[in-house]
Amino acid sequence: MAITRRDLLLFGGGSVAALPFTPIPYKLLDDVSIWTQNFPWLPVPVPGEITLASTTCTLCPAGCGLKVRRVNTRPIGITPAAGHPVSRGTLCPLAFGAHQLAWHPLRLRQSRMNGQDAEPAAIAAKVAEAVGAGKKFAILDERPGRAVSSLYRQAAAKAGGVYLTPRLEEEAPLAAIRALCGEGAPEFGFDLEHARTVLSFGAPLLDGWGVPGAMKLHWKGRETAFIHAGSRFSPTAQLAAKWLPILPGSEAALALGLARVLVDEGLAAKVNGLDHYRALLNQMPLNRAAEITGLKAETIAETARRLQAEGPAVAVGGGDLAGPLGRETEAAIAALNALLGAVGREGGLVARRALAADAADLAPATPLEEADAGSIGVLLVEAATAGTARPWKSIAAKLAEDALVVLLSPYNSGYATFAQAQVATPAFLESLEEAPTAPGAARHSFALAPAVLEAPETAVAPAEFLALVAAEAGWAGLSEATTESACRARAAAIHASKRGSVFSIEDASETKVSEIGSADELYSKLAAGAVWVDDAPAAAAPPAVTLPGAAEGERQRMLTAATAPVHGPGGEGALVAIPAAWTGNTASGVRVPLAGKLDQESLLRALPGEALIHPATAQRFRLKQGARVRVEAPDAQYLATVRFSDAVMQGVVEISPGETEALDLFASTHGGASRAVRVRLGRA
Amino acid sequence: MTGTITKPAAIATVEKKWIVRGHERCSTARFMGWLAPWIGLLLLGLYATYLCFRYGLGETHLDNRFGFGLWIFLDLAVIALGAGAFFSGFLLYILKWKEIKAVINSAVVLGFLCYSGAVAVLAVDVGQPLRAWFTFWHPNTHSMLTEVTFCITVYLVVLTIEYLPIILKNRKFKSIPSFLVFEWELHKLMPVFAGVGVFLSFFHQGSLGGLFGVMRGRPFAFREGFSIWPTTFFLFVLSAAAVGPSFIILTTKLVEKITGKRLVKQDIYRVLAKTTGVLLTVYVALKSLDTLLWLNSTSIRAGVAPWEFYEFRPFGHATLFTEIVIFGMIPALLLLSRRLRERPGVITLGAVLACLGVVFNRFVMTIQTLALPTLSFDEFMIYLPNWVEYAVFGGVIAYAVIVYSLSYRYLNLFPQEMELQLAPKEVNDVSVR
Amino acid sequence: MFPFVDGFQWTFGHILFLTVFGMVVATMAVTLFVVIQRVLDHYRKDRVEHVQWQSDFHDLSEMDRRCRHELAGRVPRRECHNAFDCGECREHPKFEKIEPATTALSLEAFGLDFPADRLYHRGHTWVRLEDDGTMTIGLDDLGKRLLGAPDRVELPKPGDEVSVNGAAWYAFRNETPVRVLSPVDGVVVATGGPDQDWYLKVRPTRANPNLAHLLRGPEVSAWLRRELERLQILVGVTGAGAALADGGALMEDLPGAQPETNWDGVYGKMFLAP
Amino acid sequence: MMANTPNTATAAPVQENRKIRRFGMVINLDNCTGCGSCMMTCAVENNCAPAKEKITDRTGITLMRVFPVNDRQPMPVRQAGFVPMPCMQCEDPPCELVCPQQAVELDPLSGIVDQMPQRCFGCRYCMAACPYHARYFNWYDPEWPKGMEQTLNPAVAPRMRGVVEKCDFCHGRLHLAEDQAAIDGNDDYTYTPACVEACPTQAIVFGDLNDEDSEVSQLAKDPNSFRFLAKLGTEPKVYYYSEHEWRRNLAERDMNGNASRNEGKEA
Repeated sequence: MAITRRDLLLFGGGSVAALPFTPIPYKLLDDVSIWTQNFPWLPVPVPGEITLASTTCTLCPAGCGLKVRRVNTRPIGITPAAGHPVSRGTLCPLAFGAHQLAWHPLRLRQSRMNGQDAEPAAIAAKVAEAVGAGKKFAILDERPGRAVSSLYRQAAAKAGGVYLTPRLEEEAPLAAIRALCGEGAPEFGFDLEHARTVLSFGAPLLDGWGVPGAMKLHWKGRETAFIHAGSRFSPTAQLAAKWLPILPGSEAALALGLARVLVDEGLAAKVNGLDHYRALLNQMPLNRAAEITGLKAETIAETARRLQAEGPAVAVGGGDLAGPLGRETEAAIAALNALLGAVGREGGLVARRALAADAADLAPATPLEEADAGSIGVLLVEAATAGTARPWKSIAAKLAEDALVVLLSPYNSGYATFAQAQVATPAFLESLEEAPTAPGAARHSFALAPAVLEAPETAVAPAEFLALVAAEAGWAGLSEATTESACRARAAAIHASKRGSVFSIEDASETKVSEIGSADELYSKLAAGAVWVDDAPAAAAPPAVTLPGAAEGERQRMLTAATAPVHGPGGEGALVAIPAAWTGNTASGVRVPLAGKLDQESLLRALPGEALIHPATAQRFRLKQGARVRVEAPDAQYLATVRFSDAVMQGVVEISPGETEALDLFASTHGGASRAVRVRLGRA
Repeated sequence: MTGTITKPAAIATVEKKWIVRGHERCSTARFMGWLAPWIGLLLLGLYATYLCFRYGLGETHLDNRFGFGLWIFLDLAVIALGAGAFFSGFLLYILKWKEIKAVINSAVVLGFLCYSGAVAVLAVDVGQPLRAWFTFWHPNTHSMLTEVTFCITVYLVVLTIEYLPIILKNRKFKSIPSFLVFEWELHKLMPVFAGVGVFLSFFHQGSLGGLFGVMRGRPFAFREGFSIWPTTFFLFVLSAAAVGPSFIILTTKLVEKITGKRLVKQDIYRVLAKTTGVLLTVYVALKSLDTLLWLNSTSIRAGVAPWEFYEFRPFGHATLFTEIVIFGMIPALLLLSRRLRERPGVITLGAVLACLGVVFNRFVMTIQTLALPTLSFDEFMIYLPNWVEYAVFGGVIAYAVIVYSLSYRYLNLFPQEMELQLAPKEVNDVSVR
Repeated sequence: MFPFVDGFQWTFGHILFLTVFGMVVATMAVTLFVVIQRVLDHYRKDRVEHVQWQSDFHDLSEMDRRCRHELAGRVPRRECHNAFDCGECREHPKFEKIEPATTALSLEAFGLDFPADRLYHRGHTWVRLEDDGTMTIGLDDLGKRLLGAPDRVELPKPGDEVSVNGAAWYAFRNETPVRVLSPVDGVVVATGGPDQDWYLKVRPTRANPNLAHLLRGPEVSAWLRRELERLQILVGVTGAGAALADGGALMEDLPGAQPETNWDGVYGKMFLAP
Repeated sequence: MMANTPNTATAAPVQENRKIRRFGMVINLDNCTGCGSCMMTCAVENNCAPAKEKITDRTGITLMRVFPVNDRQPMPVRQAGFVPMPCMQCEDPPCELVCPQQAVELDPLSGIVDQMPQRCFGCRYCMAACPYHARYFNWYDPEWPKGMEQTLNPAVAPRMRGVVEKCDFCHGRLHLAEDQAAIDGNDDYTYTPACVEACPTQAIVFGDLNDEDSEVSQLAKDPNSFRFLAKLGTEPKVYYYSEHEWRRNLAERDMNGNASRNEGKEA
């Protein structure tokens, strides 16, 4: 039979006509739509029973308690630990996404040296060799105060090197107070819980100071007035009872102006050194303070009177997410606290009970700024994943030529580009970690963060790496040290003190240390996810305080810090830059993967790398929204993206730090005066 | 034949045999030259479509606020302009206005292109086109979009059926007897399809308006109305019917301009222009009434100050003025006047303004609605489409131009073409209404 | 939506919605069904050629569809709605009786040869009734000159059937096919060709063939005048526009004389096959 | 043939004896510090992927979103704060009305407006219809860095590109609570959405508005409580609370007169 074209056509047509009466099209349609609902490239979460594992957040110094929601061994979420004595059942946004940090795209899975994969032992040998060759050894511990820190200090002592600590902003005002109390003064902590009036000098009490929401909780149901003096309309400024919009860098002038009012009106508490301090205050008339701060003189006077009338009042220095205040400014704020009688008083600055020293033979903690420039030949940096970061410049200035920098970090980020060797360490939740006393806290505490996840086999804990170096360099007693041994030693010291109590996150129970039988028992309690908190400070007579500025030179420096703010008239195109955020956004570690929800995906925070600028200022520089702009400081520059905000002061540009390069802008002012720096804007 | 390459001249000879007997058409090479840039644009559009399908709609500048953007706006505009197909069908087959015969084929092709183009763009615009059929499986009968989906799908089938006889009339196709017989019988029953088309068009043009009118959450678009239909339902039907004839005028004039031929008689233009004029007048009157009602009652009850909508630049009061007066009242009056209609230039101007008016109205309803803030702390937002969006739509325009060019070349879109070719002067043997 | 999907609940909306769209789809389906039925019916009754003529006639321009009575001046304006089938036309008998074909009459043929003893089809063929009951079909003089000397012709074979307004034969000139319409129904008994005076001899299929649609007598002249006018316009527009006449009479081989003209278009118009 | 068609949330008809709840929230704006913990925990709970580089604040997915707000006064007298915006779970949801394929449904038992991403075909009409901008479109497929997909919450299916999603008051947690209640044979259950649990200042109170004694229904009736855009008649079940007038004035757009604001609160 011959097949004609007509037959073919008929067959084709008939097939098409019959198709709707067969299952084929429906099956196809069905399968295709099911495929779209289960794209093979979409991950399918594996079901399982949800369990909770207790641990502690070690990303920033606050040391919040948390529970990791897990399915089998997989972490699927973070829940706050209710009743936790440090964090009071709160967590910051970053903590909620912190369980994903182990899989961060920048995760360093293999130790590296000079751009090549390397065994940690090889890096340790290199370090030991350099130390042996007489290079000066130093360790920068970004999370000081831990039990492990004592290993670092031992190592530094053995190597004849230095143990460097970063400046923790919350601790700076406490150090300033301590300096006023002379030799043998106790450590101090803020007792904001019991204060009635709190004046903050830029300290972000409501959005990043200590544990999140702490102040709101402290002050719930209490009439606590919170006055915030700062240049940024930050969340803290927005939520404060009163915001004093001072010009950038004028904190010292404000502190002196307030002191002047207190002294002039006879409102000051009895303190030593009032005479020499008055000599300083005489050079800061109220009008001058008003002019420098940009506030009205009456506002300053009223604030001072209010602080005295509505006591107990306390001034909180310590800068904020916008960087540290200068040493002189802290001194002026400490003096203000002294004049308010806040030192050693409940609702002010209280003396912490001292913590037993971990061990003997420790190198002293040297603040990074105080290290000799160009002196360090071998530097070990243990980087913090979040927390305060510093400009690399401030570190680089201390390094000798050909210095060997070894970065201990789970991530290939932060200082990684400047380090010759990177040691891959376990990420958050992957190893035993510790959370020492939160900076600024009135009581010491010590929490352990047991590992919840399995670390990659290649990861080496910082203490293990130190042991490798010790073995190579022949430092006795250190080559067997581990994190656990250090923590056990700390637990033993706490147990011996018989002070405080232990809070177990798992069952929210509290046990007095005195009721715990042995140091090992205390350790195992802590290692199951618990926190030890010291007893409340013992009531004691307030220490004798002497106002600063006894020496003429010191007075002069304080006056210079107060009267030479950066906002004075400058050349054409000059303006003042301040960092718009510090903690969390920029660190020597990485951002929590989902942190983009807060800035990239919403307008809640400035995006890292953005330059916030008032539209009127922008117009002056002919800048458009979204334009790339080169921010030029005297010895650094940074490319930022312009974003308009009419909440920014005119003549000010707020830089949201993206990389450490952004922080370099402020490095020149870092050690001394202020976080505000005069910059120029240029087209990118 | 094996191994030999068919010479261009041979192709041209074969190609000529597809052209309607007696039609004068340009050379094959010239036609290819005309198509080439459009094919380029079509390929670009296909590439942009690929980007959207491969990576996701993040490749466009659409965002959560502007879930509807350039595509939806132009789809609405194109569907309104494509209303010429249903409305001329209505005039020809239902009201028996014979003059419309001169443009009905072109109108059907245009309608088909507008609708199929719009559906093609929609297929890129929706996030999961493979699930589009769920609407038929789980339709929410309360949703205007359900009605639109049903109507447009069925109407596209109707337009395809209407297009079919025109294609089958191609010289080659009609030499196949079964095609010819099928065409003849289909053609005889065309009034049924035209009637169905009119019915469907009435509802989906209206529902497209209802789409915005029912959005309670958007006080700028929300309108009260009759029963389940907000006033925008009726305004959209009316405006689409009004500009449909104008779009036919414009496209026909454009084809005449490009080909340098006269394709329809002047009085056809006058009939179409008058239709637009009358309908547009009614539309403008009702639209004005609706606007007053909305400003003075509906929006106030929704908690928005009457004129706040027009406080956000670039959408000032001028927007409203432009929409109603410049693109509404003026073309309506131009086309309503018998004296002015005598001048072809006036007809063109009126038709251009009327078409711009409906496009502008659709723009206002989609883009301005979404740009305006709703919450007190909302920002007014600007949205600029990116090249992907332009390219996809450009691709659809290119598709339309290519298919229309092919149709013009090989099909008898304008039955009067031959006659006018022969007529030394205007043949005024059709009574003017 | 549909009763067999989980969790379905009937509402008034569903009923209305389904009813309306059901009706729309049903209407379209029924219409398409009717169309297909009718198509099949045409095939069954072998009416394809008839349909083709209907379709072609429909496509003729208004100018080409003038009623023969308008051409003859019996009525001022009249368009044929009957596909030139005067036998079926209700109006046709109302006009005065039309003269039969007769040799006694000589026709004004503008220099062309249009004998009065035949009936003329509007597709430029003629029919001569022979005494033996057969009919001779040929191309009229204008048709001949339009084609000139065809390259070839395709004639039906004896025994083939031709039907009125269907294809009688095909002629080709310069690669252009021309379908010449048959003026009558019949069975081919003999074939002629361009060399002869006639093309086909047919035996009518019906005893009493309907010839009412064919032109005869003086109306042939009126029609012819109109045809020449049309030709003039067609050639004027589609071609170079030069005179077709050679000293008053039309040239013998028009395509040969005017090669630039679009003869394809002209043939379509003149032989009623658009 | 169609047995596998997209799932249907309407599957279980309402059992007569089951308690009908109206889950709702009262958010104390005075307590909100704008920290964003709710946003982060929400993203984790609901398996939102980290944003791709191209994503912006206009294309991101923040089922819970904290908006910075202010009273539009000039600096420095401006007052500012934050408004956390989950889905308002309208009792008369404009999004449900417009969805052409019933991918949005008001759950009669819980009062939660459910979104079924599996059925959504991404026309985004609901996004246009929602005056609260509470709906988010997946402009891309979600993508996790290698290995991070292990951290996905098994109670929630990740959404694919091209579909709309929104807050559903942590549906996964509700289902867990329901399942537990079914096991216990106790219909008297409640649960806590992730954002409520995460808020460090306890600014969000969650519960059953149908339960007269619950804290949430008491707070909702407080004169300082209000709802956004109440005049639109969408009947949100998320209330806001503030003792500051300027925050309460955020409820409606400024009509250049105070009368309308008061009306709005009653509606």
